Amino acid sequence: MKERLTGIIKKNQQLVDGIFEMTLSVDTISNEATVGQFVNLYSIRKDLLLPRPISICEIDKENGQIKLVYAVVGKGTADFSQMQEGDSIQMMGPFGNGFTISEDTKEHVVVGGGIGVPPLLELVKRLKGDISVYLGFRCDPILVKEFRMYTDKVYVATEDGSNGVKGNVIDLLHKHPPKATMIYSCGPKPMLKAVADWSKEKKIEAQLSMEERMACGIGACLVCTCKSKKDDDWDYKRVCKDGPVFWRDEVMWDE
Amino acid sequence: MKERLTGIIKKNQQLVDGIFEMTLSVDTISNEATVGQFVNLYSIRKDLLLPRPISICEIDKENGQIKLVYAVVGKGTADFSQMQEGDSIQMMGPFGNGFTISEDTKEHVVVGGGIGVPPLLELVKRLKGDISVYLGFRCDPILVKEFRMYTDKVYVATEDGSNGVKGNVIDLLHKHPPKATMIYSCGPKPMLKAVADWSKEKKIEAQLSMEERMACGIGACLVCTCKSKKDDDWDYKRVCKDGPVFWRDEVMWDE
Amino acid sequence: MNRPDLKVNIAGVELKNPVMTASGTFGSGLEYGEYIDLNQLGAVVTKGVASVPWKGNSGVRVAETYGGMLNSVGLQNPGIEEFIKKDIPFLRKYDTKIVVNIAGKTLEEYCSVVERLYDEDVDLLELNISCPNVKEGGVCFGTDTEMVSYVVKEVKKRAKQPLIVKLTPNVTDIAAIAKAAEAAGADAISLINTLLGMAIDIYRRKPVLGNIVGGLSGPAIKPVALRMVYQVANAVKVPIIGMGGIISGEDAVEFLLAGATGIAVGTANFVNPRATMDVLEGVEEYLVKYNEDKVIDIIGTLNI
Amino acid sequence: MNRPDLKVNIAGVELKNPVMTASGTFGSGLEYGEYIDLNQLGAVVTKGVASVPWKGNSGVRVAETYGGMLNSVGLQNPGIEEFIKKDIPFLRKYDTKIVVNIAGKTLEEYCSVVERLYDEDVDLLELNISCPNVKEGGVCFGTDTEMVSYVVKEVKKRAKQPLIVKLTPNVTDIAAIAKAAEAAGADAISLINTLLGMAIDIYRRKPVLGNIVGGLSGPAIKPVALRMVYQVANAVKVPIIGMGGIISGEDAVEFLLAGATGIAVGTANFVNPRATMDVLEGVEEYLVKYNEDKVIDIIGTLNI
Ligand SMILES: Cc1cc2nc3c(=O)[nH]c(=O)nc-3n(C[C@H](O)[C@H](O)[C@H](O)COP(=O)(O)OP(=O)(O)OC[C@H]3O[C@@H](n4cnc5c(N)ncnc54)[C@H](O)[C@@H]3O)c2cc1C
Ligand SMILES: Cc1cc2nc3c(=O)[nH]c(=O)nc-3n(C[C@H](O)[C@H](O)[C@H](O)COP(=O)(O)OP(=O)(O)OC[C@H]3O[C@@H](n4cnc5c(N)ncnc54)[C@H](O)[C@@H]3O)c2cc1C
Ligand SMILES: Cc1cc2nc3c(=O)[nH]c(=O)nc-3n(C[C@H](O)[C@H](O)[C@H](O)COP(=O)(O)O)c2cc1C
Ligand SMILES: Cc1cc2nc3c(=O)[nH]c(=O)nc-3n(C[C@H](O)[C@H](O)[C@H](O)COP(=O)(O)O)c2cc1C
Ligand code: FES
Ligand code: FES
Repeated sequence: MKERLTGIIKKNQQLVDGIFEMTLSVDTISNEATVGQFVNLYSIRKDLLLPRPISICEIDKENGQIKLVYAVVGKGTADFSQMQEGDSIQMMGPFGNGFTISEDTKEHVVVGGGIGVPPLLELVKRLKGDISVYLGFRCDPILVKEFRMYTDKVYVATEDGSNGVKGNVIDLLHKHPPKATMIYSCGPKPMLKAVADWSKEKKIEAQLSMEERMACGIGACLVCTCKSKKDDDWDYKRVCKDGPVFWRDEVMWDE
Repeated sequence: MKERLTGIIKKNQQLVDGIFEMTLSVDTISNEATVGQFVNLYSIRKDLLLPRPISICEIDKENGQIKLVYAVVGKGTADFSQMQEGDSIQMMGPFGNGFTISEDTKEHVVVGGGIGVPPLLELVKRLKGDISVYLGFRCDPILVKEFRMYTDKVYVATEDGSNGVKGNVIDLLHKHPPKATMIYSCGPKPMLKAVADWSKEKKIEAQLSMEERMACGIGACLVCTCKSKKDDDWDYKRVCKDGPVFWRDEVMWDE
Repeated sequence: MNRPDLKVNIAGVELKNPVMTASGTFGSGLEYGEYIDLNQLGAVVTKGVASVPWKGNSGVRVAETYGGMLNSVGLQNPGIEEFIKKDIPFLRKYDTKIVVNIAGKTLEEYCSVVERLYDEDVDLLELNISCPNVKEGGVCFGTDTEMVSYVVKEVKKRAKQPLIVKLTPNVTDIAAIAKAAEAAGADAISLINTLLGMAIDIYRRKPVLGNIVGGLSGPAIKPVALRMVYQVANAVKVPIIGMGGIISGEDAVEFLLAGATGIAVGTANFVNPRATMDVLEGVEEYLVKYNEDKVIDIIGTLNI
Repeated sequence: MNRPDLKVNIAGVELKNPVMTASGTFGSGLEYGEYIDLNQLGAVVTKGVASVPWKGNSGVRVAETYGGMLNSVGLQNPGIEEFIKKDIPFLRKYDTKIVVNIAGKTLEEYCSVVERLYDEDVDLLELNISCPNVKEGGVCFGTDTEMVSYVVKEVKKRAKQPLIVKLTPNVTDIAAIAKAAEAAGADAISLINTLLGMAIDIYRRKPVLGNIVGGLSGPAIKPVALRMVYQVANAVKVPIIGMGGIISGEDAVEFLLAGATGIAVGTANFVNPRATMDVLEGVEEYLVKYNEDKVIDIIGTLNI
């Protein structure tokens, strides 16, 4: 039987302003997890009942650890940022379907925006062949050095131009057109939509990691919708269970 | 202006099964407090909003400390019992009126039951003259040694007879009839009622420290009632502000 | 000491224990079946099902609130045919009772689900009358004694399985609604559904939920739920299934003492996937501690 | 940047800011005056006062619940004469508005308090219609549009000061009740009073409260309060005073955006005696952050 787990915090430190990296010792998860999945973290605050979904950034099976990178945006993540090495945290996972990696695909394009960048790191580690990485940030980039360990083609854009190209990932894609047979993307919805449009135009398949507010995290409550094509009609799929990664052609953007 | 205070825990240890002693560094309170007053402790658990009233057991003005003795009976007190030296705790106080000590009174009788015993310790320290102390417990006595430091006449009863006389404080009072011009008492309601009756019969004045569930703790919300005589009629007085110590002859027991 | 007897009887159906799942919080058990043994449950109450598939509400469907949550799923469901094909066979593999929660926007929709279930192997029906009545301008069926009476009467006529009527708490006089349901033929009453609530995102100056308002559930609402169960227990004779904010065995015992024969666990599942089991164990411990041989001996035994 | 203008106008009375105290949680300010500067408050709303002294309910009067509390004080108060003698002169020393909350068990009692206040120096009256109407078998005045209409009309006739009508949330259709109050002459509407709830002591098998049921308040009820304020803001034109679970400036801003002109802080005072000041500062910070010059510019500006 699966159960709620206790993760032990091995490291919890700020990467850039408002963004933290947390390494957790929790071998049930590191053993099972695949790339693009997420975990649910519970706050110790009794006023906050629902878990916070956070993508797995790196999986270290050997040491039974996972790494998460999270932005402090509200009460839950603020609390996580205060936790110390040795503290324990209640969690569940790994959840979701993750990215599909095919041995046949040789030319990979990875596009990440903001806090959507971290889950792409484990992906890039596992891809084989030609990999181009496009990362967009508001100002402070994260994990760029880590991505560079796996490919030379890491392009960075910032909205304020403080780092890399001034602009967004689409500008980057135009500037450095990739060789590509598959796109993997994670980031804010408007960016995913733009990546979807771009990839469609270029006739390249794309996998998009979507985000939605959740309650159960395991597919039972139906609060986490992704509007998806279904035959001639459409349907709300569950981001937590049917996603978070969807094929571009399933996703409908008219909402 | 008064405010919510932060107490620093200096010591927090179990005295007997389920009863803890906590020493707090909080000089605003140690400076102001008088005997028989209480403090309000807040839980860090966000599901528990209301403060827990706990009587002050000892006041150490010199070191800016107070001592509390509390029984673990529910969620709030269970949490307090888990706190460690160095932890801080939110609190307010000192609250309530305390016991009236008159220089003219020379013969004091102090009657405590169970978790009503602790606040009487600071009282005994301050009384001058002849002091007789009657303490009743369900099984494990607390603070007896401490009381003995201030008077030889400390009588103990336990319901199960495991310590001292088998029985209650009224049995003790019959067994060791005191010289008395004033009675001070704190304990469960049935005991206080018995002490009231006994003292009335003996025509001795009595001050009784009452207990009631509270919300504000400062006299504003009117949830903490003590049914009290008022001219020909009666009224609900506030335990937190008009009490917790009431004169025997005010208190009405018919509820 | 022997383990206490936890069996309860709801409208002629014997449950091995009073612990049920709250509709819409547990799917049909598939997902939580990975965390708990479904055979341990008194009953699984399925997600509300309608005569045809419903897409549910658009936009954000959940907002966290202090000690609770708002949802505006809007009764998304695959429709009764899909339900019968998939969910009933799945659940029948387990030794637990099946309660089918029924949604509808018109009387006809309710009736057609009930009729469709006539020959199906399910144990109890739960009629969710918190749905908006589209013919009456979207007023909730469950807020008016006459509407309740009418709907329950018609549905009852067509139902083979015993009928639980699930009440909405967003009413002035819950006892009156319960009495109307009982008089119209309800075999049991369950309550409470969610309280209507709202949350605002002050940074975007928009409601958090796409649907503007949603249903409040979780421990925050327990005092209201318990009060209503108590009031209804004093108003009707049929068995009551109590729910609203139950997260522990102690909570469940409060509902049993107040007069509930069954209790359901909802939002707590999202916080702890083993919540139903924790509740069950807590109830059992309570009975053991107070030397009660049977759970039915404590139902409605509040000393006033 | 200049400090934003926090002034709001409620029924012709200008408050220096929208932050008020919720009746019954703040006495008449004497006790909290030791913790905060009462001059900083938009208004002090006093504990409900009746024509004669009321003793209130017997037994335990408070129960803690998840993120909230139940109270069954039962409107204990010293009566209007004592109130006029003590509380008004005390409050008049401060530069804040005085709102007198009025309790009654019959129409006559309400009226006699209002008449007695005719020549007194108070700024606003707040009619608490959550009281049981003893002549109508104890049904709460505020649960029926006709009763509301009748009571408000009669009270309004006799009132010199503008009349706020305070609504109970224990109703099916809060907008209808608010409309009835407005049509009957209410100059402002305040809401919500407490939700009726219950807690049970499972060890003693008794209700925790001597009165069995009590009023639920605190952050647990905020979503319900906010939904009702939003609904009422869309139903009436008179200003609204919102309350129910406000503990922070953010909470208060939610109510302002939903359409409240004033907001009141209740249970939060018990958790933090400076709660009103924290709320005030939080509202101000929000306005500064979003470059709003005036609080009135954000009232009711929710984007739907
Ligand atoms: C599949 C998935 C993967 C994610 N991975 C990451 C990640 O790797 N790093 C990271 O920083 N963030 C990630 N997020 C977003 C993250 O879950 C939210 O930022 C976080 O829940 C905010 O919690 P809070 O208490 O700080 O914010 P609050 O605003 O106080 O939260 C209130 C409620 O809204 C929910 N919520 C708020 N923002 C979001 C959001 N953007 N997405 C989903 N729920 C939200 C919270 O979970 C909570 O229930 C992911 C979200 C999803 C759905
Ligand atoms: C003036 C005064 C002085 C007190 N002094 C002491 C003391 O020195 N040592 C000690 O151990 N206890 C003392 N008590 C009792 C103590 O306040 C309660 O035991 C404590 O509040 C229980 O909290 P809990 O969360 O553990 O219990 P829970 O039962 O979980 O508490 C639930 C709610 O009920 C209230 N409550 C429960 N029991 C009592 C009670 N007996 N009295 C008042 N409120 C209660 C709690 O404050 C809380 O609001 C005193 C009470 C009063 C009124
Ligand atoms: C996400 C969600 C979906 C729900 N869906 C339904 C439903 O389909 N039918 C129904 O009768 N009640 C539904 N409910 C209400 C619950 O069954 C239950 O009555 C309510 O949540 C109170 O219980 P709780 O506080 O334990 O969650 C839903 C509740 C939630 C939180
Ligand atoms: C202890 C207590 C006493 C109250 N007394 C009154 C009262 O006398 N008159 C009234 O109109 N409301 C009374 N209320 C209701 C509050 O004014 C307020 O409407 C309610 O508590 C919701 O706000 P909150 O959640 O901020 O407390 C009382 C509330 C509490 C908690
Ligand atoms: S969060 Fe419950 S179905 Fe996705
Ligand atoms: S606790 Fe509020 S008046 Fe005593």
